[in-house]
Amino acid sequence: MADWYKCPVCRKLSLEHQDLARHYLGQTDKKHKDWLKSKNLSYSHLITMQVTEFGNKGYDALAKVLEKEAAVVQVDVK
Amino acid sequence: METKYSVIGKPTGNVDGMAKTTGEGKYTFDMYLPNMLYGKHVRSPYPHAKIISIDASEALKLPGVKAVITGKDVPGGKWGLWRRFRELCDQIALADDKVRFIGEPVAAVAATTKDIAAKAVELVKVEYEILPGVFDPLEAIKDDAPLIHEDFENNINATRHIEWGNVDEGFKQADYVREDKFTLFPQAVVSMEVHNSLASYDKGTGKLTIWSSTQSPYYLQLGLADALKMREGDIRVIKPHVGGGYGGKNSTMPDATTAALLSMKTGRPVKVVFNREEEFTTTEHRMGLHLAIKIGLKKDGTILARECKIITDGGAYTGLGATALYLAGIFQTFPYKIPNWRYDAFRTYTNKVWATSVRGFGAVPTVYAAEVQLDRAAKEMGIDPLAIRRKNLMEPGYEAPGQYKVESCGIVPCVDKMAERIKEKWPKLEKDEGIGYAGFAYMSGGIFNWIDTPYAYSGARVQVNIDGSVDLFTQAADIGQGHNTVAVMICAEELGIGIEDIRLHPGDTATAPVDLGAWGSRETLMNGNAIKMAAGQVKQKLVDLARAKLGENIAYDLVCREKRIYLELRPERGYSYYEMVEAAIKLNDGEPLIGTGHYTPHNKGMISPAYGMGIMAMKAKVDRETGLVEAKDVLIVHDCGQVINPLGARGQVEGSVHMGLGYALTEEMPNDNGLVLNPSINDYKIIRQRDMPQIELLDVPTYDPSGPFGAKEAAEATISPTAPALANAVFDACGAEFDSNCLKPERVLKAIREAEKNQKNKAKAKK
Amino acid sequence: MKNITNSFEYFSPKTLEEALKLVSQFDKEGKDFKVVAGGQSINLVMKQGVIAPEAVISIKGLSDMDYVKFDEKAGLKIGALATHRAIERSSVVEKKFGVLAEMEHNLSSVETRNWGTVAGNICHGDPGGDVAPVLIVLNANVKMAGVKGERTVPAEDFTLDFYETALAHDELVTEIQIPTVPPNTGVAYTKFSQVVGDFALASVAVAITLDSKKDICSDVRIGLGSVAATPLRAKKAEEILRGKKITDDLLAKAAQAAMDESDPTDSVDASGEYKRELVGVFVKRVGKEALERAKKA
Amino acid sequence: MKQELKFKVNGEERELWIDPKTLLVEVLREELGLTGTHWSCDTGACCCCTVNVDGMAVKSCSMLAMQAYGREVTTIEGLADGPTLHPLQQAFIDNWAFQCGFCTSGQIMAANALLNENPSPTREQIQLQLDGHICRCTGYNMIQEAIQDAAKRLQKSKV
Repeated sequence: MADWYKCPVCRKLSLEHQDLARHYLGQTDKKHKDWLKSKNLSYSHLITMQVTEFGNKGYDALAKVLEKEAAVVQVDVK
Repeated sequence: METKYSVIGKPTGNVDGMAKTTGEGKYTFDMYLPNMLYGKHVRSPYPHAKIISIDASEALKLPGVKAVITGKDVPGGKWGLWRRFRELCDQIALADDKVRFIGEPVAAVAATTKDIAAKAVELVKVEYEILPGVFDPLEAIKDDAPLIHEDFENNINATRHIEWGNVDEGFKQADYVREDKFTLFPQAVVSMEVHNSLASYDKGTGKLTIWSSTQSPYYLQLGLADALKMREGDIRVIKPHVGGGYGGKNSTMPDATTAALLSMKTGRPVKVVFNREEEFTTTEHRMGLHLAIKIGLKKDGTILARECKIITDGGAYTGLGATALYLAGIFQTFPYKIPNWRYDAFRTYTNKVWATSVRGFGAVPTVYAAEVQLDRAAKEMGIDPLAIRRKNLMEPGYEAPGQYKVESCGIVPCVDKMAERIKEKWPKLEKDEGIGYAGFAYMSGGIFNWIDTPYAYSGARVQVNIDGSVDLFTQAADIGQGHNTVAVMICAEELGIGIEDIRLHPGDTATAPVDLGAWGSRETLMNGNAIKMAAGQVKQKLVDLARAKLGENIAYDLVCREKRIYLELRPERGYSYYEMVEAAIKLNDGEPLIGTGHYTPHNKGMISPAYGMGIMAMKAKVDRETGLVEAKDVLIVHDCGQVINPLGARGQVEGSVHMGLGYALTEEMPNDNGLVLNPSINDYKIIRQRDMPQIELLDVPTYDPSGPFGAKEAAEATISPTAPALANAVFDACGAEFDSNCLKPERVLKAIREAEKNQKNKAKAKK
Repeated sequence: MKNITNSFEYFSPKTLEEALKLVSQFDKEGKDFKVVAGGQSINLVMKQGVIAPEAVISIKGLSDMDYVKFDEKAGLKIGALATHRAIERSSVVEKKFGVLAEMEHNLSSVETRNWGTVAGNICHGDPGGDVAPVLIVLNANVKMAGVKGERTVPAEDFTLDFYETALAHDELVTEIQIPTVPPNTGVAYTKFSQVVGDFALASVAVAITLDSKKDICSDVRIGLGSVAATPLRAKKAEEILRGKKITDDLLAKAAQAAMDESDPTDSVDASGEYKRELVGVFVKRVGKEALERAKKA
Repeated sequence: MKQELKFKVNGEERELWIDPKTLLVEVLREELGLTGTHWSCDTGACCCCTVNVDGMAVKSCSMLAMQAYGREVTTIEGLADGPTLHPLQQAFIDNWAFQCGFCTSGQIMAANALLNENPSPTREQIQLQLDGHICRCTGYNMIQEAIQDAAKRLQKSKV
């Protein structure tokens, strides 16, 4: 059994918050965007950070939020 | 070199030579059918607008006009090449609700002459509601930017994140770290034959035949099936000779869909030919992008980490742009060992014509940045630019975690050969001359299956007739790269006969097995394997028969060579090929000998079964007063596995360098709010004969287990190093640094002055 | 592909008189017509739909006017129908007006030079045309004829504005006249373009005549192309050099003056500012070349 | 209003009635079915459509067909001698001087005009002759080699 983190908007599961953030910023639908807005985050700000600055700044910023917000799901990994 | 082959490896003239040098060979462009109509598009003058209404009544009144169609007449849905991800299938035959770039087709007419068609287009009245547009990727992702496609928030079309090793740790351990930013401009494809299609719909049977200038008959068949809501099998795509593709003819484009729709509506054959301006403004091109790149090295020049970020100007639709995004990252890492690597890529929609696969598919802009940065680092660290490359080269068996594994790999001997040759070739430089290097590698066909085909990636069928002649069927596409010659050579080698014994039937979906078409340097390896397998099946029958007749023990090997089938160790014992074919067919109850072959890569990672690679050196001269750069001389050392046709391989190298030099020196597509500013060959500058340097090509032969006879990619990769080698040569000559491609004289002059200023400031600082 | 979509009546007069008659008749009738020699520029403009004349008069068949003649006294005479290629390959041009042949080598393509005419080129009135700056420094005159008679204008006054020339609607250019190059004269020309055969970003022609001691510049003409609404004569730059011994410094001053005289605009390929710089660079380089040639002349 | 055009194409006298606005390339391709002459750039900038008019290399897209009246036009279809290829054609094949082949007719016809007046051109002379020709495939070097090869073959055949 392992702890997986669940995307607050869709069914995506990830083993790391940063990976979940990466998934999140790759989604282009309105639902994902609206949730970001509700958390006072800007899609464009996060992406601009991620793509114009070095490191994983955009992902890390979102990952921090997801650490609090993403549900933990126990999944049997084979 | 002594070779065990009798056909491959020998310089062989093009099998399409007669067709292409006498004017007898037909391109789609050359085809006219009786009773044919001419189709032409009504195009949007706005980059982003709602279509309120379309009134075709005046156009329809014009004598000779047979039909006008709009988005409402398109029976099918959206289509695209990323069929595995339906949301990325975003292309439409004719804009239905809104237009997304200047020149997007909103309606089309069919008329009895081209002049009437042109006049009719003027008479179609379209009412638009203009919407705000977005033209730069960094603008496109803003929260308040206008949305180009409803379901794509912040106009993000596709993203990629690839990371291996521990990048941050790598940078921490590095003795030297530098960061650079680039903006790379788009490059137009400019095939000499424009996009054009001729469609003929048979009302009686409900089946469609279309001749089209395409790189992939199969992709076109799929795209048309989606657009027209027809079964694939009811659409026959025939690819005549194609006047160039270079990546720009993979997508199903409006020439094909419109010709088909108009033919279905009128019941007459319809031809749609783009003019050159339409070609520049409404067909696909190489992506422009903003890029940030960071490298960390040890004192001795060993690369510890690299990080690269790109955001691309995708244009209004997807095409193969999402694939380009991926390859842009992957091929930037070649041919070097980069233990820690991070890549972020975002593709945005903008209100421009869209970006897709173009020769060097993805790799060209990112390789430019990486190779240019490497030279800046080398200079500051005081390491020779060739030595720093030598230090970091891949070796056979090298693996990039989770991404790719390189089997055959001749890059080390390539660089060593280069170092040796360069000393003899350019012992001394003249004033204002410099030498630049760049490494390169490329795939031998892609493994990714975004097209979502259930078929093998390539197929071939061989039929051997009673007289020993062979009919070879495949959908593999020769678009000028010379694959027809390669296909016939591989078939002849396998059967031990001559190329004159073979008649090739390429590019017809009704008669030949599926092949995914000409992109990603895939035909030699993938179609070559399919052909070898098909021919091999027939060969086996002949060998078995010969063995039985000779009464030999099964342990003895027989070979098919020079039209004989004989014991390898006792060549005098055997039969003629013709004799065996005749006997085999008679034994077969009179059925010709049929062999079928197919190829799909398995267990070869995520990218490609094999990689061609090498190194380029360029000598260039700079005019310090005007900024004019002259590419003087080029040296390339290339590992492309077993070369099938040395003539064809050289031809492809020369062509790649030519197109790469255009990217380096003269080609860009300046755009003003969605308007392409140089949509003609007068204004879009292509390198001419007197501007083209001589190229010396040296070969480092290897054998790749994945390829037919050990063959792999040749030459497409050589476009990628051309621009960075040139920029590095200019850097070597005068210290000028560039943050873009297209080193037009004005840009160069500015960079030279900048460099001179910096040198002065440094000198001052020292005092 | 683009073709000419608008139909027109086509006339192919056999003599100059016939041609002039047609021209004057159409002019009087107010008919929209166009005279075509090789048509290398005009056909393009018609394909683009910029002009759609009712009638086209092809003078390509006026073979009497297809000549390149030279004698010491009268100089070089280029008939209206002489092609670029005829100039490029004329031995007398090569010997006596080498700069003309040099200019032709880089003018568009052999195909254009084979069919297009020198006179047609200047009649198009393109400020980026290759021919005009060279004609200007060679002190050429353009002879024109109408039903009322003939007249001659200096090449430097022939182009009035973008695509506008001194040629009246009912006239035809009949001949380009270039006087024999004076002794001790050197002429040079450079077209700066990004790819060979392309239109110029800037072009510079310079003719320098030295005094009998080959020391002092007794006369000088500087012609510029692509850097203003018309081909230009840089008279202020010439003034700096005339009557002086030409040194690098002096040439640099002249180059600065020529830069000030030019008035280039931004285009897709380069800014006006950069084109102005090119004028400076090439007035120096071409001036130096012309000076060397004058010394050897 | 159609007008009569009489001219010689590949050795044959031709008479046809055309709209005088018709370009030579249109007459060749669409009226006479000589589709070996291609058409590519629309602005007279690529020389893909080059044919020989009275032996000269000329762009058939930049010339009114009526201007060919009474003249002799040779297209790529008129170059081979029956089934025997012209040395230029054979040399283009043997030297891999084309790839997609779309610009090839124009290249060969320009080279033909060159070799007719200069039987052994230097590389520079070839470049000068062919500078107007855009090829997106070959990078030109192999075209130049083919033309030099053809020149040698032609000279041999004359001896």
